[in-house]
Amino acid sequence: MPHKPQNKEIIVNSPNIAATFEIDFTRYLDPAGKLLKELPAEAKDPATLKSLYRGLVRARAFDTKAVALQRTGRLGTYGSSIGQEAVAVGAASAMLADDVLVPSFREHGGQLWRGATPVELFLYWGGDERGNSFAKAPHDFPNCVPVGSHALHAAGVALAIKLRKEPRAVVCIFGDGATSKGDVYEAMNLAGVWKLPVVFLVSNNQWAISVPRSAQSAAQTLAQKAIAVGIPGEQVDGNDVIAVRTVVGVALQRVRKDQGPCVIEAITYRLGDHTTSDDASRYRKDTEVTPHWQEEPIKRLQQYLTTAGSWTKADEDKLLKEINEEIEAAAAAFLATAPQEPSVMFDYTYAQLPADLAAQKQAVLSSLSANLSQAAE
Amino acid sequence: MPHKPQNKEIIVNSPNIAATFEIDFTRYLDPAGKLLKELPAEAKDPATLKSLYRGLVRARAFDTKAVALQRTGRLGTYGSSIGQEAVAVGAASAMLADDVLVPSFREHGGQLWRGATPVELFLYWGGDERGNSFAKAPHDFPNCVPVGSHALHAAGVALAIKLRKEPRAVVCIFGDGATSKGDVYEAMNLAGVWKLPVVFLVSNNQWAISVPRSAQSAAQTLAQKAIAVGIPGEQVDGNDVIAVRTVVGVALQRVRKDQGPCVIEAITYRLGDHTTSDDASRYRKDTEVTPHWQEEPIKRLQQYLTTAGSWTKADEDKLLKEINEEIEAAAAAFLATAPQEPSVMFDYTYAQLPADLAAQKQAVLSSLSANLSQAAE
Amino acid sequence: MSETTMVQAVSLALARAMTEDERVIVLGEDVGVDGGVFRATDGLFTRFGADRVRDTPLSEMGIGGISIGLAAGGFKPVAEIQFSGFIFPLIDQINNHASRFRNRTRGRLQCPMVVRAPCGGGIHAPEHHSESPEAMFANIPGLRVIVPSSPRRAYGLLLAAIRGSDPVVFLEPTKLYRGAREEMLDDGKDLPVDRCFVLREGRDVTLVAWGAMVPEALKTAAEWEAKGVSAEVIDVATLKPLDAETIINSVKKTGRCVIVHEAPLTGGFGGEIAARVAEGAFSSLLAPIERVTGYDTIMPLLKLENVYLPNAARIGKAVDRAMAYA
Amino acid sequence: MSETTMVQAVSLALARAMTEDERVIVLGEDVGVDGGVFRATDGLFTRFGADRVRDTPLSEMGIGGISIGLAAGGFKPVAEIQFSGFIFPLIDQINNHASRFRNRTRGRLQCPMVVRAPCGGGIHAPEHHSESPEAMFANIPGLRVIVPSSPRRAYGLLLAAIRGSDPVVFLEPTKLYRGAREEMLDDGKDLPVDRCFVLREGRDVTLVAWGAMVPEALKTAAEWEAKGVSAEVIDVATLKPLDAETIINSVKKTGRCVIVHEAPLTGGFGGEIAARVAEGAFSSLLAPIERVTGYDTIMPLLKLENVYLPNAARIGKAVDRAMAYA
Ligand SMILES: Cc1ncc(C[n+]2csc(CCOP(=O)(O)OP(=O)(O)O)c2C)c(N)n1
Ligand SMILES: Cc1ncc(C[n+]2csc(CCOP(=O)(O)OP(=O)(O)O)c2C)c(N)n1
Ligand SMILES: [Mg+2]
Ligand SMILES: [Mg+2]
Repeated sequence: MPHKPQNKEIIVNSPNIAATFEIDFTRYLDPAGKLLKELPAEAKDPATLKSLYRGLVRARAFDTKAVALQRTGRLGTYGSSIGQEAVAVGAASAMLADDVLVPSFREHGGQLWRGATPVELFLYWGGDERGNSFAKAPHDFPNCVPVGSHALHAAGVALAIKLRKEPRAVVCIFGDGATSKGDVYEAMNLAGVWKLPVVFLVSNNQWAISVPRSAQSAAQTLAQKAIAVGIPGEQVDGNDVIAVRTVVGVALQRVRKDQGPCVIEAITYRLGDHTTSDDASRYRKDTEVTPHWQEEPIKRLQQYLTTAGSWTKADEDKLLKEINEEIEAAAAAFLATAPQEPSVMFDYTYAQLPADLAAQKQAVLSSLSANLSQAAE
Repeated sequence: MPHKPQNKEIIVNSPNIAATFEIDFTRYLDPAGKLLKELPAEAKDPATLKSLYRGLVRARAFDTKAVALQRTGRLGTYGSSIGQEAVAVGAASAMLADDVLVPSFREHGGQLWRGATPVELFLYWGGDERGNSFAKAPHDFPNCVPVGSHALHAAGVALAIKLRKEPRAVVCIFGDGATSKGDVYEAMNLAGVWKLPVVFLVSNNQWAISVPRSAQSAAQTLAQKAIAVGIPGEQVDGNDVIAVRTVVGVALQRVRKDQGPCVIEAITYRLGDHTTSDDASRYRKDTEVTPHWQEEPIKRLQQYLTTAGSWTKADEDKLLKEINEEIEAAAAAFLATAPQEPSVMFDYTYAQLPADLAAQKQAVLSSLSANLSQAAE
Repeated sequence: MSETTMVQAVSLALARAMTEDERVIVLGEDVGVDGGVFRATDGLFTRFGADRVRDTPLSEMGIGGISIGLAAGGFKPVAEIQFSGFIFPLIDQINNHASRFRNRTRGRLQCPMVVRAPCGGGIHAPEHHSESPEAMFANIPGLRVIVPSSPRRAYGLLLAAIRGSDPVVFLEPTKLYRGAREEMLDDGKDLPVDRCFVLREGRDVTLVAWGAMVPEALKTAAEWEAKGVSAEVIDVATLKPLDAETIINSVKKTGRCVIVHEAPLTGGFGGEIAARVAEGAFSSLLAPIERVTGYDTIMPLLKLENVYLPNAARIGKAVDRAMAYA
Repeated sequence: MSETTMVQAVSLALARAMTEDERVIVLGEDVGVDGGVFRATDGLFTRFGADRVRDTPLSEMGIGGISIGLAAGGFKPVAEIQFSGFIFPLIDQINNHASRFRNRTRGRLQCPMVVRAPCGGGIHAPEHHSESPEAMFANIPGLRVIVPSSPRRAYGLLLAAIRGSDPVVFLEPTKLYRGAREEMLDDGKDLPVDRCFVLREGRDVTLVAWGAMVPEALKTAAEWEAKGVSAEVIDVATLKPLDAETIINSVKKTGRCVIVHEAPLTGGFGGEIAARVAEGAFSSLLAPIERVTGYDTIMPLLKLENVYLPNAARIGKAVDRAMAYA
């Protein structure tokens, strides 16, 4: 029995055409913040839009501070999300607390929205494993550095949720580059055939370090990766946080009703360097970047809110002050965090410390205390 | 600049639809061998059709003998291609000598067509590396047992061909199961974005050991794997050797003109066990299998040829006799082949035998001669 | 009581684990209705249903990565990889994720999963079906690597592997699936997964082996007994974390050590054991440590398989060399 | 003459190889216009064009498998893997194919390819960027595994790796990319890829190391000289196939051996070397062989990186233990 297609394919009854497919694109706000069609019901309340705005601004403030900390040697290599904050923030805003976010490494805005603290994120990027403890987002997965490898974890935790028949969902975010990887494909295929409660959200920022989107795949859209695995795929304007929230929200409703996974391609743009180790001027021209500043998500929503009469200069000043204070306080708390005991590196390797490893730990402990007493001399 | 789509996608000018796609299906002969539409020019000559018929019959005779040899302990585990001979034979018949066949492990008919000898194939399946020497098909790759991993080699050798600007093509064949693997996806994606001269031919025999096609993927067709990577994908009746030859032939013409790769899904059916180690009755019913005997490729072509007046009982008897003699002679030659020197296992490990390995080889040689002299005592 | 083969012992352990803990999920290619190509999951599908005995698409990376997500999501996946040669696409997931989840989240997320795969030669299987990849996993911190050598140990070690909370690679020698059989009880008793097993005591030489080489070592020990050489035989069983102490103590007593494995010599796990013994039993060694292993060549196709694989005779020669050393 | 860094030496070798043999193709992520994230391919794109200096999609398995097809198709691919943690998706292709093509076709198809990847810690890189995966490749027959430790050796060894006909995994310690510099000539001279290098002669102890641990060993040797201990320092350079002879001969002379690597102890390649030395220099050893290595833990994030990594002081303590043994 052939598998029943989940997609909105049209099965054409001609003997020569086995199937046809199409890919939708959604956007509410144009780059200037002008409304293109009626807002969806969930986005009509100005309070909702203001909280989204706050999420975007908070993400950018975090990024800005993180880059500053890196430049002064207090953080390791850092990947800013400047210009693409609406993807993770929009998705996170559509999720419930019990859902699971399985991020790449550029979803700071979404992580913060869901309860990871700025101190935790600073700790992680500062090279301290305690940053992944996520006390207030305990279901969420830590950042995943090996590109795309987490898509399978998302499918796996979705299977766990499905087996327990919980009405929860998983959102997995990765970049345009990641869509070229076989593990991402296998994850989508498994999710499709097992109808897993997971949304694969492609944050297509047009670049994978120096490799442009056009050099990743001949596919005209990345949403159509979905067609290969028989699940719905669609595009959304990734700089329109309302559109992202709406499209992800609709997908999550389907997912929670066990109606199967999907792929959403959010079209955005990486305004900054790939990371603090990167120098994008080596491979892309300013003239390419500049126009994209006209499309970025924060100004877009701000303009809409302002035009709609929901946002004033005073609101803006108050928000910036609040958020700057929060982030500065977090940075200070991060810098003041007492270092981990070095020997902690042994403690989580196995559920119980094996004899072999206990001996190695002992060696570290005694050499550290030797160093300490040397230093004390 | 967005990549120009290679596919026959229709870019719809609605702001909400980014792209649409369709999948074609080709067949000339119905299961009873009745012609459904005019034969393509290249297939009109009865001599061509007779040679295709010969290729199918030869494949089946080889399979039959191989299974018999396995049953009597003279071959290792063997995977017969019974019922799906038309896929590899049809593809091979569309290729030129200088092209490259990159097969899985069930393409005996195609390998024989291209010049691998039955003795070589028996040697390989009998556990002797010399079976991969392919004196008369020197470009062809050996069988690939790790499912799907060869798709990347096909893309790689296609890149080699493209870099040298040769008018050659690569045909890579794998099963429905293989399409679930990430390496196959990565190969298709690389071939797409680099426009490599390779045809990916899916031999969809509906089963991957005990796992049915419907459990591999929610995709409605396997041809649509192509859409994910922006290349053309189409289906063909894989039990209609004329259709396979034609569709692969057209694709190879495109490929040789550097017009890019494609995916062709050939729909066929595995009439036998997965391999001689398998017992398909554990997982599929005879009632499923039986109707497929009405669709198998050899009888189909035979009926067409007979009806068309191009084939007689005498032709059939003569062909069977010839082929049986060839295969029996090959089996005898295989069984009479002198074994390899055991120490040969060292000789091809590195381009030059490293000192370390030379010592190990010496140990084997002396222990073998010790055994010999013991045996002689 | 009738005898149980090793593959049956594996089935029994899986069924027992699934019965006692409903978080245990078996997944892999053909593990469902077909019962696994070696029949290790035979009967489980009927007993526990398609949700818990799950046929996967042909997708080894997927099996690895999905298992990690399942484990972090509260289940205890036991994944089957069909043959040893197809375990390599999992290494990325095992090395970069499974072994690290607990550490990188400081204990918040764990990864209790078992990857079972056949290993080793001796059954005239096709290309890529007879390799011994244990060394590839032996340098991955956070992982347990286990190779059973008998039905009882397969049963007890697999139960412990599943009951534990660490990611485990569990390699089952195909040659022993039906080649090893013994009387055993399905009593739910597990065996320690941080311990070597001394299978036979001896005075003159310690034979250290795992998997299908254990019966060969025992055979040598029995035969050499007649020649007046008393061999102690140790089944390493859990390669990682390694119970070096048991091995070292044995060599301190015997003064000689022969290590046996099927994988190629160079970079094989025998090197690690030799290093530990050379260090730990330094002043007790009466002869250089011998390693009897596969050669540093590609595993040959079946015609030359038996030239490649170590056996009791080759082990015996190494024993002779060790005994003759002066 | 000005000094050349190791990453510049790598560039020079690549440019030289591409100039002398047009079959040489460089491919990998960001190797083109960007010149590689470490700048190892800097300038090549301009000189040799997009066909021969090829940016790939983000597809490590793909890079591995395509290189095999390219090599079998008559080219000599030199693939760059961006960071050590992302080499694992290639293992399937390297183990199941690259290392076997020649053997399984009895010489008809070959696979002359080089996979370059950074390795090791010490530059405060992100998660998964500081590992030392050499042991995973060391048990694969048919492969060469090379780890250079200086600009000159990086140059000569890489040239030889590319000129040869075997598949090679070439691991470049990130710490040395800019941390190691010396005067050198771009003279096209290659170095043997089956030989260890004795960098310093000594009488009392042999320090065996590779990659970024070589400078540490040299540092220990220099410092301990002042304490009256004369250390011989060997750069293994080519781990596989291993030139055990040079190491064994050294230990026969010194009687003591300290092996140093960054990778975790258990299952690390140090075990292999210790095993060879323990066997080959059995009667010359005056003290147990010491291994100074990374711990059997996950490589910590950057804050604890330097606690994890071996250094001259830790090597010195091992030397002291070896010298004190009686
Ligand atoms: C498997 C793997 N290969 C290479 C890298 C190095 N790397 C880090 S980010 C990156 C580009 C990722 O591009 P994309 O998926 O588009 O995400 P983006 O960085 O644009 O957010 C690369 C190549 C990696 N982290 N993982
Ligand atoms: C990577 C890998 N996994 C598992 C196997 C074991 N195996 C051999 S053939 C096969 C099924 C292949 O199915 P399909 O791709 O449809 O090809 P078919 O056998 O039907 O021709 C499996 C699982 C393998 N050879 N390689
Ligand atoms: Mg990107
Ligand atoms: Mg199939």
